[in-house]
Amino acid sequence: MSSSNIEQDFLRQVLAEGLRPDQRSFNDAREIEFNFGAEYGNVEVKLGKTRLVVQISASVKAPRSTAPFEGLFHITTDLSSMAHPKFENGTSNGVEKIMVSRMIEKSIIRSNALDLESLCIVAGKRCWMIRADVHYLNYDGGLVDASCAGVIAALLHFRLPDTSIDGENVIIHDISERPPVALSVLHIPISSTWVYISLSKDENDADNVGDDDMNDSDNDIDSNDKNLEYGIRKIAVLDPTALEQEISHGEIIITANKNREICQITKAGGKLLSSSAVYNYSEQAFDRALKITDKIQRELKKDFEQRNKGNLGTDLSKNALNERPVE
Amino acid sequence: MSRYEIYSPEGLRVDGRRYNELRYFKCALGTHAHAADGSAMVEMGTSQVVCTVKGPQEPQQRSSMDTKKAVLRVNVHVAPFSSITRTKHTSNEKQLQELSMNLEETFADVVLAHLAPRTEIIVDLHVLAQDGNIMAGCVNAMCLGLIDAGVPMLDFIASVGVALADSVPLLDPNHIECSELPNLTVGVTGKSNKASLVIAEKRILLDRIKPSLDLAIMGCKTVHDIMDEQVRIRLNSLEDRIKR
Amino acid sequence: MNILENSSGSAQRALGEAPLRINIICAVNGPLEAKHRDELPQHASLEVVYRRNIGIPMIRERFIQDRVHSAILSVIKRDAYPRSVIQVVVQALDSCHDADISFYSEISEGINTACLALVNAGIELSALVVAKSYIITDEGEILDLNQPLRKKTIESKHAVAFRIAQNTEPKLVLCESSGPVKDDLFMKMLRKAENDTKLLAEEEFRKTIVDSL
Amino acid sequence: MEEPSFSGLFTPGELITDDPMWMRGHGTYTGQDRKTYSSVAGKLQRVNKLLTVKQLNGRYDPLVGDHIVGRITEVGNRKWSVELGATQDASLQLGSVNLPGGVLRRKSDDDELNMREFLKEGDLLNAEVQMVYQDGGCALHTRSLRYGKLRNGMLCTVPPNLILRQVTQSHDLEGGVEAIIGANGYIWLRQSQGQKPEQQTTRKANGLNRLEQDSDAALIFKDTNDEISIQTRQTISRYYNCIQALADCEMMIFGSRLREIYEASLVYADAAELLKIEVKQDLCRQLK
Repeated sequence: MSSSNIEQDFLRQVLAEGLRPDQRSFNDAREIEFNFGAEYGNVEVKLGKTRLVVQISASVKAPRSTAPFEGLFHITTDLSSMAHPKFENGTSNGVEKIMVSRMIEKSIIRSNALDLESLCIVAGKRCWMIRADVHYLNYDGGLVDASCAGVIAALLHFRLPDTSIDGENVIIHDISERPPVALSVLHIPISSTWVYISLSKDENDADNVGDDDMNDSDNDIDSNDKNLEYGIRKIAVLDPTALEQEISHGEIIITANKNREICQITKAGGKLLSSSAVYNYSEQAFDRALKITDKIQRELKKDFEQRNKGNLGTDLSKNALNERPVE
Repeated sequence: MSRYEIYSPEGLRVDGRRYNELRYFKCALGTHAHAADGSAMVEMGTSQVVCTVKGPQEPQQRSSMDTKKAVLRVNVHVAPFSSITRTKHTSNEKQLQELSMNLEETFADVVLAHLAPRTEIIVDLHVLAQDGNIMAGCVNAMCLGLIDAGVPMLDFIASVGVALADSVPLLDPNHIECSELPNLTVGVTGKSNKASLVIAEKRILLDRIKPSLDLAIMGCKTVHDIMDEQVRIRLNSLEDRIKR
Repeated sequence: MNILENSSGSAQRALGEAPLRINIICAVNGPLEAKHRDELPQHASLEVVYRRNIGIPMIRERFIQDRVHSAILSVIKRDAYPRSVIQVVVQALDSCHDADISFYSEISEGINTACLALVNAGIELSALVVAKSYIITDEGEILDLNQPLRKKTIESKHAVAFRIAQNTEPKLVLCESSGPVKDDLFMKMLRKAENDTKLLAEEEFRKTIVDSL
Repeated sequence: MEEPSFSGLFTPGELITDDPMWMRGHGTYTGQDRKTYSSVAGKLQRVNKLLTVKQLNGRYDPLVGDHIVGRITEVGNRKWSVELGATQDASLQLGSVNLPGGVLRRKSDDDELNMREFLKEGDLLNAEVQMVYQDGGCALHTRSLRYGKLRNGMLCTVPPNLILRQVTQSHDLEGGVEAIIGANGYIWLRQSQGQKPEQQTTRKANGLNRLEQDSDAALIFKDTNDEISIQTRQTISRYYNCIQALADCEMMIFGSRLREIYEASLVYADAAELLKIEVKQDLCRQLK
C-alpha cells in the first residue's frame, strides 16, 4: 500500500458523487501521446503521467523447428523501480508485472497482429526475430493500455532492412542501398481497461457485497448513476490512475481493433455482467480502438513527412558505423 | 483440419455433439478427504482436474497475512502427462500464473474472506488430463473444493467454454475445437445469468460476442445444477455418517 | 533533471547524433527502508540496475551495472543513511548500434546520469563523479567517443571517471579500457580526461544542478 | 413468505427464507434484496429466531468447554500459540496455566522468562477452550490437573467432524491404555496413569499439604517418558490402527466404540493386519 487510508476514502467519496479527481467522467480515458524517436521503431508513449518507451529491434535467427515458415516475435517488459518504487528490481514476479506482460502477449502476439510468415527469409533456415522492449519510466496506472498501444505504434514505425538471397547466403541490404521495408502488421489491437471500485469503505461487509445481480439493470455501463440509486456500490472506471487502480477490486480488459474484432477479453471478478453488458463494454472498447488507431496513424504520417522533408531519412541511411572499421 | 469437419452442415461437431451440448460432466466432493480440508474432482469430457483446499489456517508466512481477511492463494499444477505431447509445466510459467491470478480474483468476490481474518486458504489445482481449455475445469473444481472445505461463499461459480465456428457458437469445446477456433471461457455466479469471469482469446467479431456469451451462460447453469446436486449427495452422505 | 514523477530524483543526458547518439535516463529512489536481507547496520546499501534499450540484460549489462555501482559508491556518504537502501535504475533509451563501442559510452554516461540523479534526489555526496569515454586511433589521436569520425582505425577504447570536489585535486575512480595502447598515450589520455571531466563538472553539471534548483 | 425447512440441507447461494423476521447466524448472509441465503453447504439449524447453517465438513470450529489436544507452535510474550487444527492458532496465556507451586501462586517475571521450561515449541498438551473470539481464534486454559503436557504415548489425528462430543473425553481402555479424544480430532493414546485424575481432585479437596500439590503440578510439565512395557506399546498401536480404521470408514469416534472395536480386533493377532482395507471395513461392519 503506498497511499494512506484517508486518500483512499477521499477518492471513494469523490467517486460516489460521480466525479473523478482529474475531472474525467467514468468512461473517459486520458489523452494518449506518441513521440517517435530518431530511430525506426522507437516510440515514447505518455498516458497521463504514465510514461514508457518501446524500442523495436530485429536480428536474423533460425526459425523454430515446429514453425519453419514463421519468424519470431518477442516482447519483453521491464517494470523496474524507476516507474514506481513499489516495483521490485530484478524479479518478474508480482501481480502487475505478470498481468502486463501476459496482456500484451495476448493482445498482440496471440491475436496475430504481426504477420509472422512475412518474417521468413529462407524457410526453416533463416528468419527475422523481432523484439519489442518495453521500458517503463513512470507509473500512474493504465500500463496495459499504454504498452499495448506503444508496442503496436512502434511496430508500425519500424522499418526492416531489405534482404535478398544469394545461393546459401542471406544478404542484408543496408538502409542506404535499398529502402527498408515496413513490417506487415495485420491489424491494430488497442486495449481498454476498466477497473471496478466498490464505493463503500468496508467492502467486506457481507450486507453490502450481496448479490449485485438482484436488481442490476442490463445496460449498467451507461447508467452508473442509476446503479447508485439502486444502492449498488460498485462502479467501473475507464483508464484508471495508480490510486484508482489501488483501491479497485477486479478489472475488465478488452482489446479490440478497427475491424470490429475483439482480440481478447480478460475479466476476473469485479461486477457480475450480463452478456449484453459485456457487449456494451466491447462496443466502447471498439470506439476507443478507432480513436487511438486513427491517432497512431496520424502521428505516423506526420513523423514520416517530417523525415522526408528534413531528409532525415537519408541522414539515417548514412550509417556511420560502416565507415568506422573496427580494429 | 478444415472448417467442414469442425461443424458439419447437418449441425454436428467433430465428436458428434450438437452445438449446445455439453460433454459428459462428472464431479465429486471429498475425493481426497485425508489429504486436505476440502477436495473435489471434476471431469469434463476427458479433461480432469483435482482440487485440494487447505484452510482457512494459520498463514505459513507471517508476511502473507492480512489482518482484515483471509488470503486466498491458488496454485495450478499441470501434469506433464495431461496432454498428447508430454510437456513439463512449471508452476511459475506465466500462463499458469495468470490463470491462478484470474482464479484468485474471481473467487475473491464470492468467498466471504472477512469471516476468517489472519488466515490463509491454499487452493491446489492439479490438471491431470486436458482436453480443451483448462480454465473452466479449474473454476468448477475450485468451487467444489472450497465448498467441501466449508469456506463460506456467496454462491457457486460454474464455468464452461465456448468456441466460435464462424457464426455458430459451440458449447464446451474439446481440444480440436479449442485449437482451431477462437474461444472464450465464462464463469457464472449462482443462478444469476451474469458472468463474473470472461476470458477470450484470438479474434472474435464484436457482434458474435453476445450469442456466444448467452450460450455459455446457459451451459454454466447446467453445470451449476449438476454441481449443486453433487454437493447435496455429499451432504447426505456426511449426514448419514453422523447418525451412525 | 527531475523528470520522473515517482522517483526521489531523476536525470537524463543525451550526447551525439544518431547512430552514435547516447541517451540515458536515471531514476534514484531512496533512502528507503531496506529489506531485511539488504540491511547494513552502519551504511546505506546501494542497488544499481542497468538496462539497455534493446534486449534482455546479459553479462554485459551486469558489468556496466557493477561499474556504475562502484563509481557512485565512492562518492555517496553511506554512513549518513544507515539501515536504508538507495535504488538507482539506469536506463538507456538510445545507444549506439555497435555494442562494442557503445559499451564505454554507456559506462561513462551511466555514471554521469546517475550522479546527477543522486544530486537531484538530495542524497549526500562527498564529491561529484564525472566520467568521459575516449577512443585512441592508430595515429595516436585521442578523441571523444561520441564524435563521428571517418576513415580512422580505432586502437583502443576507454571510459574514465574522476572524483571531483572543490579545493582538491581530481582523483581517478574508475578506468575501463580495451585495446592496445602505449603507456605514454594512456597517461596523456588520463590527463586529458582529468581536464575534461573537471570542465564538465564545473560548467555543465554545475549549470544543470543550479537550473534544477 | 417462504417458511425455512429446518431439516433441509442447503448449498451456497441457496435461498433460505425471504422473511425478514429471522436473524442470520453463521453460514448465512443477507443479499442486496434483504433475503437470507446460505453461504456454506450444510444443515440448517434454528435457535429461537436465529438461523444458522452448520457445515458438515471442514476445519475444527472451537466451542467453549471443548477438551482439545494441541501442539505448541510458538512461545510468545506471556502466551503460547497452540496449533489445534482450527482456522487460527489458539492462544494459551501464561496466566491460564497452573505452574508448579500451587494453584494460588502468583506469576513472577521469572516465570515469564522461563516459559520455555514449562512448555516449548513442539510439546503436545491437552487443554480446554476457555473463550472463542469472533474471528475464529480462541483462548485455552489448563487450570485443572486433568490438563497439561502429554507424554507416554502417541498421537492419532482424524477429521474433527468424526468426534462425538461427550461429557468425558478421556477414557480408560482395556489393556492399560488411556485415550484422550480431543474435540479437534487429535487423539492422544497413552499408558494409563496409576491414579485417576478424579482421585487427585478428591485428595486435593481433602486438604493436601503444599509439597504434594507441588509434585502434582510438576508432573504436568514433566518431559521424559516413563518406562513402557512392550505389551502396552503394542496395545497402543492396536488402538491407533483401530481409530484409523474408523476414520477410513467415516465412522464416528467415541469411548465405548473404541472399546468395542478393540474387542473385535482381537480376532487378528497381529495389529498390523488392521492396516488392510478389507479388515478395516469388516471391523466397522461388526459395530452397531
